[in-house]
Amino acid sequence: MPSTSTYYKIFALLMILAFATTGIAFIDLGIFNPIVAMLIAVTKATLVVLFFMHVRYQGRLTFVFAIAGFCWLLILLLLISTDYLTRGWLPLPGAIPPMGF
Amino acid sequence: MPEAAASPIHSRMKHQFETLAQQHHADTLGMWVFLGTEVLFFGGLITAYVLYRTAYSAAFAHASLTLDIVSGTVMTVVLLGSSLTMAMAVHAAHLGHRKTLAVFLILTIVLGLAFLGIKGHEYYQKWEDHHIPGPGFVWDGPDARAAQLFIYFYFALTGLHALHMIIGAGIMGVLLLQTALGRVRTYTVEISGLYWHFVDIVWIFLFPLLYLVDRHK
Amino acid sequence: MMWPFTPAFPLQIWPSQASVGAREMDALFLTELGISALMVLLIFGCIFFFAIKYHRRSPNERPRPIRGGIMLESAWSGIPLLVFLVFFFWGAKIYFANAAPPKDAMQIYVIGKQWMWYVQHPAGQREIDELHVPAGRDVQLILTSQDVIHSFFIPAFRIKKDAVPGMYTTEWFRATTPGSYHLFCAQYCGTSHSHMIGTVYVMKEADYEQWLAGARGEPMAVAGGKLYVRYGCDNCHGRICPTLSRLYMQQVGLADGRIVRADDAYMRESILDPGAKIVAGYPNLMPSFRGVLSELEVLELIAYIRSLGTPALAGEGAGIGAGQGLGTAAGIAAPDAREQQGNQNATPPDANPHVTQSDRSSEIQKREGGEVRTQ
Amino acid sequence: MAASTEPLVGRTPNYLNAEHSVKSWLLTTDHKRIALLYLVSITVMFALGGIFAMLIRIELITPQGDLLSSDSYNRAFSMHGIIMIFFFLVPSIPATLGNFLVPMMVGARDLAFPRINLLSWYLYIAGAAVMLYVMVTGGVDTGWTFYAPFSSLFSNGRVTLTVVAVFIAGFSSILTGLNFIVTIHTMRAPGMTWGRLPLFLWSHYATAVIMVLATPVLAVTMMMLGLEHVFHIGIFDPALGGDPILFQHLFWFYSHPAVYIMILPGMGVVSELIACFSRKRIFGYGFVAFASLAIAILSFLVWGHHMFVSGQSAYAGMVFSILSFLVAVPSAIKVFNWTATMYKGSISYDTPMLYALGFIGLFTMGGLTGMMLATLGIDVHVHDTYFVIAHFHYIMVGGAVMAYMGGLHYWWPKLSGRMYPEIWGRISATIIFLGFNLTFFPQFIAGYLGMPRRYHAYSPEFQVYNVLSSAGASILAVGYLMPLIYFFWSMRYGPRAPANPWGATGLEWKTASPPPTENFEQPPIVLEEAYHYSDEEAPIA
Repeated sequence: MPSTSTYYKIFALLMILAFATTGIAFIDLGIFNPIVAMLIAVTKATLVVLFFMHVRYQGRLTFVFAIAGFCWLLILLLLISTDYLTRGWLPLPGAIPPMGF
Repeated sequence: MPEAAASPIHSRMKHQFETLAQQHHADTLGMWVFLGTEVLFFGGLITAYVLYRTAYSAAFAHASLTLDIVSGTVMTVVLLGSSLTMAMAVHAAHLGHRKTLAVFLILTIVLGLAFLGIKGHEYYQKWEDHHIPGPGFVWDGPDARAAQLFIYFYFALTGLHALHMIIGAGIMGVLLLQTALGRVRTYTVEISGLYWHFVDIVWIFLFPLLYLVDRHK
Repeated sequence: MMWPFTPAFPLQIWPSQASVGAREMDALFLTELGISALMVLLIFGCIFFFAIKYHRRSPNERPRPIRGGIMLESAWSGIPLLVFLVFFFWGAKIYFANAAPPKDAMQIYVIGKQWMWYVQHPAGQREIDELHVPAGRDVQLILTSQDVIHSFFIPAFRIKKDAVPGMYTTEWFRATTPGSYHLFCAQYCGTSHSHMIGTVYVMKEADYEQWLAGARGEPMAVAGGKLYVRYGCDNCHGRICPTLSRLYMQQVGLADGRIVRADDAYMRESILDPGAKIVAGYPNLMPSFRGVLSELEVLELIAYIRSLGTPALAGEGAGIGAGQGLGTAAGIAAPDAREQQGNQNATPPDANPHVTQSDRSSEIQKREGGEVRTQ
Repeated sequence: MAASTEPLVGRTPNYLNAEHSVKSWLLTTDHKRIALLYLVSITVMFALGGIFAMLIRIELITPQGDLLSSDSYNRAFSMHGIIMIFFFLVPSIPATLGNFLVPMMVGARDLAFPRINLLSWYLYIAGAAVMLYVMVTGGVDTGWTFYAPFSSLFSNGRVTLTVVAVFIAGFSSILTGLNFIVTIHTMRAPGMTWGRLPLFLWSHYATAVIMVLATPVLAVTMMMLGLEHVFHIGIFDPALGGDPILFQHLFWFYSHPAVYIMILPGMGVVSELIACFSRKRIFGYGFVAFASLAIAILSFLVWGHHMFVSGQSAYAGMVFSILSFLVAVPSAIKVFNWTATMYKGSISYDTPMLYALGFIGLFTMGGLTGMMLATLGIDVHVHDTYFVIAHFHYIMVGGAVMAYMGGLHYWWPKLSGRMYPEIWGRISATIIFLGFNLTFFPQFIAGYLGMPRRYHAYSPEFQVYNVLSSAGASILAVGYLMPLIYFFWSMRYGPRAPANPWGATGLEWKTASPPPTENFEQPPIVLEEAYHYSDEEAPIA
C-alpha cells in the first residue's frame, strides 16, 4: 500500500497534467493537438490505475485484467479504421462514400 | 490520532471460499473484470465518436467551442480531487480509522455531487441555447447536421458517465451509512474505490475528446 | 386437392453462368468444394474406421494414452494454413477485379426503394424491376437507396452489392449469354422484401440497340438541366456562388484549407448539405435540398454538372490547388484563370481514370446538355 | 452440512432434496440449482424458437407465400433468430452445464459470486419476459441483425422493447462470464493447476472472456439503436449525417465473437465426451487448450467478413478475409486432435458419444463452408443466401446444439441422479443427425443457386430443396421431442445413477449423483492430469 504522501504527490501530478492539457489545447500544434491531448489523458489514466487503484502493488494478473479492456478497445478502433481509412482508396468513378476520410 | 488502535474491519468469509485471502482476491478480480466490460461499454460509443469526429472534423471543432472550457476544466479538477479523497478513504479503511474514513467518504460524495451539479448546469445551458438534438435544435454555424451529431455524442457520452457517477455516489452513500453503523468492511471500500476511480478515468478521456477538439482556432 | 409441388425437371443444381466473372468464381468455388469434400471424407473416414476398429471389447480396457507430437500438430496446422492462403489470394483477386470497374464500362444508375428497383440509363431509358444490358460489354451499376439498405443481387452473374442510403456503391459485370436472369434484393428490407425482385435481360448488341431506340425517356443530363432551372440554381451559381462549369472531378479548395475532389459523392453532399464543404472565398448561402430532391433528382443534377465538362488539360493537371496545402486562392474561387493555371500541379495518381471516364460520359451527354444551357 | 450423512428414507441428502419450497429454488444461490433454473427456462425458449422455425419451414413448402402474410413471416424469422441466438444458444451450454460443472470441475463449493449468478438468471428471465411481451403484442420484424436504418426508422415492429430485452439478456451473459473467469482463476482446488484443467474449463474460460469483452459493445449499440428508434435522433441515420455501415461494424464486433460464445463451450463438451468414451487422454491436450484461447482472441478480429458486400472498403474486406482464415486454423487443430484421440482408443457408442461424433462431422462441414464464406470472391455470391443459412446452422445446430444434447445426456445422471433410457437416447441421436442433414444440406444447394435468405415467397426452381428441408425439419422436431419426453420419464422412473456411470475421470464424477449441496464431502485435492485413464503411457506419436 502506498503512503498518503504518495497519494498527494500523484494528485499534484494529475493537477499539473489537467491544467497542461487545457493549456496545450490553445496552442496550435496542427494534427498533434489531439495526439498530445490523448497522450496526456493516457498518462493521467495510467497514474490513477497504478497508484490510486493499486495495480502497481498487486500481481501481474491484476495488471493483465486492467489493460485487457483497453487492448480490446484498441482492436475495435484499429480494425474499424481499416474500413474508414481506406474507403476512398480505390478509384471508383461515382462511387465514393461520404464517410471516408 | 485517537483511533490509531483501531484495526481493519475484516469481511465475513462466504461459504464458497476456503480463506479470506482467496475471497479478497476473487472480489478484486471480479471488479477488474467488470471494469473491463465497462471500458468496452464506453468504448463502443467512443469509437463511433472518433469516427464521426474524423469525418466531420471542421463541424465538430466548431461545435466543440460551444462547450464551456472553464466548467470542463473545473469538473476535471473536481473529479480528480474526488479520486484523491477516495484513495485516502481506502487508505483509512485499511488502517481501520473509521472517522477518517467517514470524512473522506463525505468529501468524495460532496465532490461527486459538485461534479454532477456543474454538469447539470451545463445541460441547462444547452437547453437554454436550444442545443438539444431533435426538432428544436437551433444552430447558427455552417453545418448544423454534423453539429447536432456532436451534441448528440456530448449528451450520450456525458450522460452515460453521469449515470455512472450517480451510481457511484449511491455506493458511497451506502458505505458511509455502513461506516456510521460500524459495519463497513475494508474490502468493500477498496472495491467500491476501484469503481469510483474508473469513472474518473472515463472523464479523463471524455474531457479532451469533447471539450478540446480544436481550441486554438 | 392439388398437390402444389410441381418440380422443374431436370432438377437445377447449378446456377446459370452468364458472365465472365461467374466462370472465374465457379472455378474457385469448385476447387474449394473439392478440397472440402476430401476433408470431409478424410474426417468421416477416420471416425468410422476408428469407431469400428477400436470398438470397446471389454469393460476393463485401458488403452495407453498417446501424447500429441509437435510435428503432427505443426503439420495439421501448417498445411491447412497454406491451403487457406492460396484461397485467400485467389478470392481477393476475384474480389478486387469485382470492386474496380473498367474505366470504359457503360454506367447505369440503380436506386433501391421499398420495394422496387428503379433503373436509370444515362441516355434516358428508365426501368422498374428490369435491367436491359448488352452481352459482351462491361456494365457498371452505381447503386444507392432512397430508404433502407437493399442489395442488388444477380445470381447468374455472381455479383451482389448493397445499395446503402446516403452513399454510392458500385458493382460491374460483363454478361456473356443472352437470356433473362433473376434479380433479387438480398438485404432484408422490410415487409415485401421477397417481392423486390426482377429480371435482367442480356441482349445481343443489335437487339440492345433496338431496345435503346424503342425505350423512351429524357437523358439524365437534360432532366438535371431542367431541375437546375426549376430550382433556380442558375440564379446564384456562376454569379455569387461557384460556377459549375467544368467542375466535375476538379480539385476544390475549401474554406477550412482542405482540398477535395469534386466527385459524385462531393456533389451529392454539396446539394444536400451545402454547409459541409464550403468552397474557399464563397459565403455559405445555399439552402439544403435534403428532403426536396429525390435520390434520382440528385443523380440527374450530378449528370447535368458532368455534362458541363471536366477540367481542361485534364491529362496533365486536373487539380488546381492540389498538393499545395493552402490551395484556397487558386482553387475554384477563380474559375476563369483555371485553364492558365491548370498544369501547375502534378496530377494525383488516381485522377486519370476519372477524367478519362467522365470525358466519355460527357461526350454522350454533350448534345443535350448544350441545349439545356441555351434555354 | 456438518450433520449426519445418514440415509434419509433411502436417499442421501443432495442438492435436489435439501429443501423443497418454491422459495428455496427461486432464491437459491446454489450453482447447481441455478443451472437447473436455466435449464428449464432455456428449454422453454428453445421450444418457442422451434415453433417459429416450424412456421418458417411450413410456409416455405410452397413458393407462393400463401400460409403467412409477408409481415407475419418476417416476424416469424425475426423472433426465431432473436430467441434462438440471445435466449437459447448464448446461454445454452455455459449457463446450464457450465453453471453446474465449472465449480465442480475446479473442485469448489460454488462459483465465486453465487448471488451474482442468481442475479444473472433473473436478468435472463427479465429479458425473456420482455421478449415474450413483444411476442404476444405483435412481434418484431427486424431480423436478429437489426440493421439500421431499417430497424431504427422504418420497422413497424416493437423494436424498442426487443432492444431492451436483448440489452438485459446481454448483462445476464456478462455476469455469467465474469463469474466463470473469477472462479477459474481463484477457486481451483489444491493441485488443480492450469495444465490439469479439463478442456471443458479451458473452453469456458475462453467463452467467458468473449462474453465480458464483446457483450458491452452490443449493449451500447442496442442502446443507440433504441434511442434512434424512439427519438428519431441518432448516429446511424444517413439523413442526419450518420453511417448505417457503422451499425454493422459495432453489431458484428459483438455478434461474430458471439458465434464463438455458442460454439466454444460445445467444443469443451465434446472434448470431455471423446476422452471419456475413448478412455483416453485428449490427443494434444495443450494444443486443444490453447486453440480455445486463440479462437477467443482471433474471433474479435474477423467481424468484417459479414460485410464484404456492404459498402465497406475493399481493403478492409481483405484484412478481415485473411484474419478469418486464421481463425479457422485453431478450429481445424481441434477437429484433428479429437479424431486422433480415437486412434487406438477403447470406443463405446453410448448416446453422448454418438452426439460427439455427430458434432465432429457436422462442425467440420460447417467449418469448411465457413472457409468458403471467408473467401472474398465466393462470399459476394453466397452472402445473404441460403448458403449462409445452411453454414451457420451446421455450426449452431450441428455444432452447438449437438454438443449441448450430448453434454446433457452425459451429465444427466449427475444432474438428476437418474439414468435415461440408453436405447431411446441412441435412437433420438440418430434421428437428430439424419433430420438435421436432411433439413440443412439442401439449403447449401438452394443458396448457391441464389435463393436469398429471409424470403417469404421464392422462385419455383428452389422448391425441391425447400420441400426436402421442411421434411427434414419435421424429423428433426421428432428427434428433439424424444429426449424431452424420456428425460421427464427418467426423473421418476429411470434407474438410480451411480456416482460415476461412465467410468470417467474428472472431479464431478468423484462425488455422489446428484451431488450434495456443498458438492464434495471433503475438499478435493488433485494429484493427476485431466483424463488420466491409464497409468501407462504410449510412446510419443
